[in-house]
Amino acid sequence: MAQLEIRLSGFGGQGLITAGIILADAAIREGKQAVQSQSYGPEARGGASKAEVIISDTAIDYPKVKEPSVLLAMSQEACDKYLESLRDDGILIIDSYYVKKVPETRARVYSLPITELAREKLGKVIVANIVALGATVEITGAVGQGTLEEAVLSRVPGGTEELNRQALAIGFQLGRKQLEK
Amino acid sequence: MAQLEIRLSGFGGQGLITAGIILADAAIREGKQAVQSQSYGPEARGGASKAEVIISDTAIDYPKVKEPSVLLAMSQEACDKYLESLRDDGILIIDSYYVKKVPETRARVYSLPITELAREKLGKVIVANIVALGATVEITGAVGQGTLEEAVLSRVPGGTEELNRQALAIGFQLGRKQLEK
Amino acid sequence: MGENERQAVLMSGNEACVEGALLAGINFFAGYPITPSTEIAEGLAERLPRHGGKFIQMEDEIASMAAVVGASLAGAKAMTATSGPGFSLKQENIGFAAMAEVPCVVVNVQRYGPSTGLPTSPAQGDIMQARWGTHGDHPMIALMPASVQESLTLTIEAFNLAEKFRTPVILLLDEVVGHMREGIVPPRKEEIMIKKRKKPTAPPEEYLPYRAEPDGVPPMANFGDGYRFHVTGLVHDETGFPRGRGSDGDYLVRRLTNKVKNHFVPMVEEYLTEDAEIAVVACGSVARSAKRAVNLGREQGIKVGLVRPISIWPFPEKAIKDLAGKVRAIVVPEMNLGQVALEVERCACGKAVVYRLNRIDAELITPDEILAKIQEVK
Amino acid sequence: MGENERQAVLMSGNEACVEGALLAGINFFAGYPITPSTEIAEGLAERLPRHGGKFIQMEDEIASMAAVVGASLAGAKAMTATSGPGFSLKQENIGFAAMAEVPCVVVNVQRYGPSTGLPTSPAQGDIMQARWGTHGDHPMIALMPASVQESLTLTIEAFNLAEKFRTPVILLLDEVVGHMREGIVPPRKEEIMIKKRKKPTAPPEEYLPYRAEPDGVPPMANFGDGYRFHVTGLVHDETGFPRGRGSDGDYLVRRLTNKVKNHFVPMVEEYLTEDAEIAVVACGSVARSAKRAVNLGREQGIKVGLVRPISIWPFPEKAIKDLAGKVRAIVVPEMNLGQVALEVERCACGKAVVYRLNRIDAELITPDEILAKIQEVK
Amino acid sequence: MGTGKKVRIDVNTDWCKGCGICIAFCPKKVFDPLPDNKPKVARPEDCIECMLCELRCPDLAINVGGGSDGRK
Amino acid sequence: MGTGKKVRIDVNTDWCKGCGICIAFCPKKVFDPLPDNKPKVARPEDCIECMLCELRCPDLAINVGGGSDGRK
Amino acid sequence: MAVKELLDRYTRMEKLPHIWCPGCGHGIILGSVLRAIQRQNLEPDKTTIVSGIGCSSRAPGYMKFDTLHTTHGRALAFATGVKLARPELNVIVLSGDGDCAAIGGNHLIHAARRNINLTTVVFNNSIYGMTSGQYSPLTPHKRFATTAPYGNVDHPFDLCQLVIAAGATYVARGTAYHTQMLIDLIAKGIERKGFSFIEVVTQCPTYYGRKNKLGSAIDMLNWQKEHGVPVKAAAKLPPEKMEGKFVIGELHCTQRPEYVEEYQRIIDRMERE
Amino acid sequence: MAVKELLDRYTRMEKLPHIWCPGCGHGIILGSVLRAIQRQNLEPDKTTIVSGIGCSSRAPGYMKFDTLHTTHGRALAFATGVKLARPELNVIVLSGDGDCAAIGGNHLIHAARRNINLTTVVFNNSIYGMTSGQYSPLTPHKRFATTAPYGNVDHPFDLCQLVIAAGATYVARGTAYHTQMLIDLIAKGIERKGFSFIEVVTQCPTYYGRKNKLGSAIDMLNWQKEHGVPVKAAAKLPPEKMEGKFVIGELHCTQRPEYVEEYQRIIDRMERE
Ligand SMILES: Cc1ncc(C[n+]2csc(CCOP(=O)(O)OP(=O)(O)O)c2C)c(N)n1
Ligand SMILES: Cc1ncc(C[n+]2csc(CCOP(=O)(O)OP(=O)(O)O)c2C)c(N)n1
Ligand code: SF4
Ligand code: SF4
Ligand code: SF4
Ligand code: SF4
Ligand code: SF4
Ligand code: SF4
Ligand SMILES: [Mg+2]
Ligand SMILES: [Mg+2]
Repeated sequence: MAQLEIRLSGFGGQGLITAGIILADAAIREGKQAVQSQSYGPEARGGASKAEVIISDTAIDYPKVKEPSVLLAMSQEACDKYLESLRDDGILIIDSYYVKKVPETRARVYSLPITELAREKLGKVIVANIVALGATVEITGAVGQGTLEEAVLSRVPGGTEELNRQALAIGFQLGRKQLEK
Repeated sequence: MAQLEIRLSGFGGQGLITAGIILADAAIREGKQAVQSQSYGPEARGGASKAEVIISDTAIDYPKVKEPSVLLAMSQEACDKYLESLRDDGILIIDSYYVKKVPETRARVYSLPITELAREKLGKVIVANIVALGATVEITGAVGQGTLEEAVLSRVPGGTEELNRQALAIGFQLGRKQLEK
Repeated sequence: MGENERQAVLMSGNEACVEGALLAGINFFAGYPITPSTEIAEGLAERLPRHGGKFIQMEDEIASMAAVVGASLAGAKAMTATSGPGFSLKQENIGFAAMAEVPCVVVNVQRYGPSTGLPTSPAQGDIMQARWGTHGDHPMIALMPASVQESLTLTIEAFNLAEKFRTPVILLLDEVVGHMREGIVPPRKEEIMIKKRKKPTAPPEEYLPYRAEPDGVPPMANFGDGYRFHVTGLVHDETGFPRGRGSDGDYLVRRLTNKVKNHFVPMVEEYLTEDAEIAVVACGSVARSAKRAVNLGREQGIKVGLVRPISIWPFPEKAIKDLAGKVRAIVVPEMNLGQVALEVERCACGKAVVYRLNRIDAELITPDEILAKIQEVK
Repeated sequence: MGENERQAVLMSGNEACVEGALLAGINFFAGYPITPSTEIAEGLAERLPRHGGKFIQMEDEIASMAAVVGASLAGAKAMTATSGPGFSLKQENIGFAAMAEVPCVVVNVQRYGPSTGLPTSPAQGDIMQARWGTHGDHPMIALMPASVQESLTLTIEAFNLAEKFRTPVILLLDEVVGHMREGIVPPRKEEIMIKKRKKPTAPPEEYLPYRAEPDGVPPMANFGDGYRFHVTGLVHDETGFPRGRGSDGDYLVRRLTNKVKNHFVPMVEEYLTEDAEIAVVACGSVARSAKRAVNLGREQGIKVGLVRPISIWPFPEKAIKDLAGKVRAIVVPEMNLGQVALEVERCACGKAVVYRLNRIDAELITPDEILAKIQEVK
Repeated sequence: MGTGKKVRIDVNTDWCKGCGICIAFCPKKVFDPLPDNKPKVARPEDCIECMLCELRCPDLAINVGGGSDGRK
Repeated sequence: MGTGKKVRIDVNTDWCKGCGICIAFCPKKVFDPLPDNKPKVARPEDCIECMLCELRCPDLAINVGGGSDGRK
Repeated sequence: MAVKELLDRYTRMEKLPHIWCPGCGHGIILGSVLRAIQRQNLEPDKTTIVSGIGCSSRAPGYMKFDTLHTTHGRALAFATGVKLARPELNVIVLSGDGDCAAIGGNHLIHAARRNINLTTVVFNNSIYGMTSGQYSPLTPHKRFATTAPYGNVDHPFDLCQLVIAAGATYVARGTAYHTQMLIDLIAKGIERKGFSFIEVVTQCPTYYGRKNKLGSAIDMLNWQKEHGVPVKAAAKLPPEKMEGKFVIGELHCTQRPEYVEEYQRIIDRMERE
Repeated sequence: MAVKELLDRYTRMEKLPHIWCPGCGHGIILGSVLRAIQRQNLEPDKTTIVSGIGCSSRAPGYMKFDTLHTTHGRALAFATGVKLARPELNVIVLSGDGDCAAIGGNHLIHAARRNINLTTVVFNNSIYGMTSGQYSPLTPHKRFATTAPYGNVDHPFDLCQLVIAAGATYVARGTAYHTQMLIDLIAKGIERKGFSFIEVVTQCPTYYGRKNKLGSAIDMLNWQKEHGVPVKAAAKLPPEKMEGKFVIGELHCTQRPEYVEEYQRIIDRMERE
């Protein structure tokens, strides 16, 4: 793998920056190079939110993601805003709960009921980011499932491990189903 | 006259800076060029005090006095410190009340009882600076008596005009006597 | 000034600054005492109320700078004065004034630094700070008078430039100029060109407080005039409101820089440079010694001239570049460890050799020293 | 750090700065929150008491800087962290630390300015301010990390340099480096060279607190160790006391400047410059883009190299002068309107043509832009 | 209590952020929460026009008693 | 009323600046002013060792009651 | 008056909705300030609102007057310049607890000492909201903040007492909950000549609330309701019953020469001379 | 103890005589501080004196301890660093009315709020002496100064009341005239744990005296004698009799947790964990 560039986007409060950190952490655990960065809005809260991760086998110089090959969009606004930058051969993963209008694109699109499942199966919208992460990793193979779980468990608040493990499992499953299609 | 450089020195509180300003003012009134400057001690009060005046018919560039042709010394310390800088063909005027030890010099020396006269004749040591100014001007011809008086009267606190006029007269007289010698 | 005779008057550089400010139409001063600038505050404390203006001694220099900006927004011609330590403290709000485009004059009577240094002694150590003291890219205009007369005229000019460019202007005196007294002829009111900030011609509904005209400067309404506009130190667009966009920053900060860079005419005194083979570049009081040294050099047959940046910022690049193309050597005497020299070296671009002459023992560099250097590089 | 495995850890530049400080032996931090530096204060608020150290949030940045100097005099390894507006406010007391020779580390995580600017956006607009922000001539050391790993190692280095030279050292992060996360391998305690200030060997009666040794640096006693010495921001002689003499100032300020100038070894990364015909000079996060551009250029057969000043102040004059003698063109990309370029132009001295590449729209300059410039000047 | 007559209460749902303050502190329980926690004017006839909801709405999103022709 | 015995009062004339405070506030009028306004210990026998002159001398120029062997 | 008219007359509607978090008390205070301005019938063209930096300090951006968003902590110093230069303007300063009591503390006490005719409203949410939750000089002892991970070591100011001691002539404390009282207090502050100071206890559910497990904005308003005791009631309560509570209402109201007028007197005297 | 011993033990005699003007009260206060230090038997090697900038702030230079002459107004902030970094040191701050109450006002109230164990002595001569006579925040209304040529428009702080309101646990006021009382007050300030503050009313004959025609240093001391009313006496006087006078003695003495100790408690807790 040369350099995998992933953008996780949505709105503030969805935990996308945490997701980005966990993803980069997992990559590091596998001995890869990784850079994670994020955008801060003018008020650093509310509004759009964006986390970016670059995973590579070699040193990463320029640390920003310009044309991601993977875009996760967890809000309509984010989807509309960032789709343009996605590579033509890229992968778009959208949360069908928020993104109703799937724009036209040459990328492969996976529309997943991420938030819906988090709510339905776990009763906690708050872990939608972990569900998304599981699905994304499953679909892209960015990192291994094991290291991702390690990274998740080391970064979530004490006492929420089980919840997050379940969220991750749901995510993996969601991804797998898509791949099987 | 090319450029006349005068240094008035003594200790803080003797009014030497005022004297310097008055002298420069008088020169200006005569249409000459003049620059007045002073040294501030680290605390701007107490200790040594020094005012310098350059009078010239043409523009004055470098505004500081390095080798004065006239040195007024109203304290022993000032005399000892600044004599060295006086030009060999210069004029040294000392207040005999404070400067007891007249150092050797090739300059012409005038030892005058400035403070003594101010105290004796006017009962006010505070106008010794004006007495000194009168004597200095009389001896050096730096400016005219009339303009000097104008300058003095325009710069002293209201109500002290007469006192200062008298002090000036005493100074003139003191100078004249010396010249007559 | 009252009287109208053309009789020269003896005053100090600091006093002349007060006179200049009054002639320029100052009506607000906020300050905090500090040697060797205090006489400016004291002079205005006495004079301003006689002219219907206001003087206030604030709790510190930060507050003084803030009050000046506030007063200017309310329509006043406002000034503050300080020295080294106070100048450091004012930097944040000087940056605000630059960003929000609030005209004002900041006098810094340079004293010996760093830190408390030698409070009553001269130096020219704040030249680079005048340009770069506040954070971020920003425009800066700074003027350095070399005489008492110029202290007066450049104070007026500082107000004019501030009003013209809607930006803080720094008057960079040094202690020598601030404290020495010379005879000067104050101009008559009617002889002075007074520049006032452009007022909006649009009605309030249409007023865009940060929409620049071709000269790069937006017209400025006063608070209280019915325009009800917003002023902020955040990056803002033409409406004056922040939108948090980098593109607004790009547009704004470039405009701020360019309005000065493209429209400010650098002020330089050239003396005997026409046929010069050696040049001295000097500012403020040191330029006086330099002029004397040049004269002495000429007497000795040395083809030497003087370039005196009167406006030190923006740096008179062109004048120095031209000079470097003409002379063999440039001597840069300064009462610091080499600040103007940095820019001279840059602009000389290898075309002329730059020699530094630095004195930091609290004494004005003498003509003899400069002459010696001229002879050395001859 | 606790664990000793060589497993890389993911952390941000700000977090790495915290780790570096702890490894360097910090035991005092005073600060005031400001984006984008706040995580450093937050990290140390949590970590310091666990190491027996002290964290205090002061009432403002001025007080933070003051407390840091006070703590250092009492023997602590002390640091503060801030961004643009706070950096402006700290300047007066940074100058005090330079003058009184008090070791300390000042972190400035640069954000978009001037003024409040764009608080969460990157820029490199405080480079000149880091050198010239305080009044008067003074020495200054400033380091600019380009990666999270370097944020850690240069924080340690900043403490070492501060202790070695008895002077404030500035760690000039930019928001990109401060906020991005990378995997880094924190060194083991025993792998790190820790420099401590020289202690006096003389007994208290003979101690001259400002008598420098041949390296220009005087040994430093702690308050409370029985030396009973005097510290002031006034010009002082070797005893530490002021005498109001210009000659003391001359000696002192030259010594302060020279101890750094003559003994500091500039830190520069050179990459593929050996045979280069074109060079890029870039710092901080921009240097990452530059490295990529250089690699891309090489792929296209362009002989291009990179010089990255790690210590931006004192400016690595020699490296740039040598470079200018070697290459035809120098490209200087910066997230400002041209600050490093000024020094590069000066040092190039006309020998190489200097091209500026400036971006101030709050985005990191991309490798493509730099490559395009390289191709343009090729 | 209330006036019996329906008071006009306008909620600007574009501005409302669903904090629930109006709902919680209405003395007459005039509002019911919608799924997004924004208020539904459920019992306008109970409103006593105490204005508390309007005064306490952090988003200036509630208007009680009609426009400028309101009685207050 | 004084101890009758002469109290040793030392004035450091090098430090004394002649402010006259000691002279003015000595309850026993022990000092007389010299021409330069510095104090002359004129009536040491009247001294009651109240120490006020020592405490109030702004120049730390007065020592009452001998050196460290003093009784205070 | 209904909010619609208030919005029309005094706000920059195109800037709304504001940036504040759901349930943030700053919006309630903003509404109260506008209502007080309306109550006092201030001429909008002659009214200037000045703030520093912080979530609270964003308020002026929404208000249709001349508005000045300055540097952190310095609002009162800027406002002093505005007022002195143009005394006919009504100048209102909006500030946060950090802005006003931390970095801006000196300007606060000096403005109070001068008794300059400004009205200052402090949005006291006991935290630095804008920078995401550090303790402020008004964060209670032992409470948590990002920079007080082990509980706050500092003790807070009683800011009203401080400002009274500094010389302010009108000092009051309100809460976001007691909105009607708050409007009265601000209105009176505007009415009074001299330095008027109104501290408003308010909620930051996002940082202060979350860090200290204080529940929702509603819970925090309820806390204000239960812990804010009106002056008169407080006077009757024994000290132990006031433990942990705070007094609200008008705390201080007196008269002293106002700064700008005093200065004007000098100008007038000069003119007569 | 006789002054000779005091000088030997606690002063840098080679620096004396000091730079202050004849009759300047700063010397009296310096003597009183030294005597209080002696009374409390502070270990000289463990005592640090910190000052800002001003005539008064020159005092530490004459004192044989670790001495720190900082920037204008910032002494308390530097001292906070010294004390926190090395709590076993006795830290005494000497400051002027300008240094402490003008530019340094914020550090003063925050140090008081934290109740950090420092002793602060303010040399209040009602003027900026060092810079030759501008008004300070403690210059009385209508008095003259170089920047108040028409009489001071400002009203002064009651600095002791301000510091009490800010949270100091020991606050007292003395004068240069009442030297014995002054030594007692400073000694007690040192003894007390927490933030101790002693304002000393003193004379600057050179600027404040001259500008306001108050006569010699002796006249000014007499004024202090006649206008400084001890706390107990003041309590008995009707308000009209206190007009123009000021209270001297111990004004406030209470107990609250001290900052450095509180912080140490956290460190100790961490270690136990
Ligand atoms: C000089 C300076 N220091 C620090 C900051 C960062 N800063 C911005 S807002 C703020 C605190 C705001 O707290 P507060 O005033 O209580 O307002 P709130 O956000 O809580 O309403 C700080 C520290 C700054 N902008 N400028
Ligand atoms: C930042 C800064 N501002 C101003 C000054 C100038 N300054 C030095 S001392 C002083 C005032 C001193 O007054 P005070 O503290 O009352 O001491 P005093 O001289 O009266 O004893 C001032 C304004 C300075 N040194 N630094
Ligand atoms: S109080 Fe306002 S913002 Fe909150 S839920 Fe009700 S209408 Fe919406
Ligand atoms: S006005 Fe009062 S009663 Fe009516 S809805 Fe609002 S809060 Fe309820
Ligand atoms: S000790 Fe008392 S009585 Fe004796 S000389 Fe001094 S003041 Fe007078
Ligand atoms: S009090 Fe001290 S300084 Fe003053 S006259 Fe007496 S001995 Fe001299
Ligand atoms: S962070 Fe706190 S203060 Fe800021 S807007 Fe959100 S709730 Fe309000
Ligand atoms: S100027 Fe005033 S305060 Fe300063 S030493 Fe002289 S008398 Fe004392
Ligand atoms: Mg707050
Ligand atoms: Mg004073």
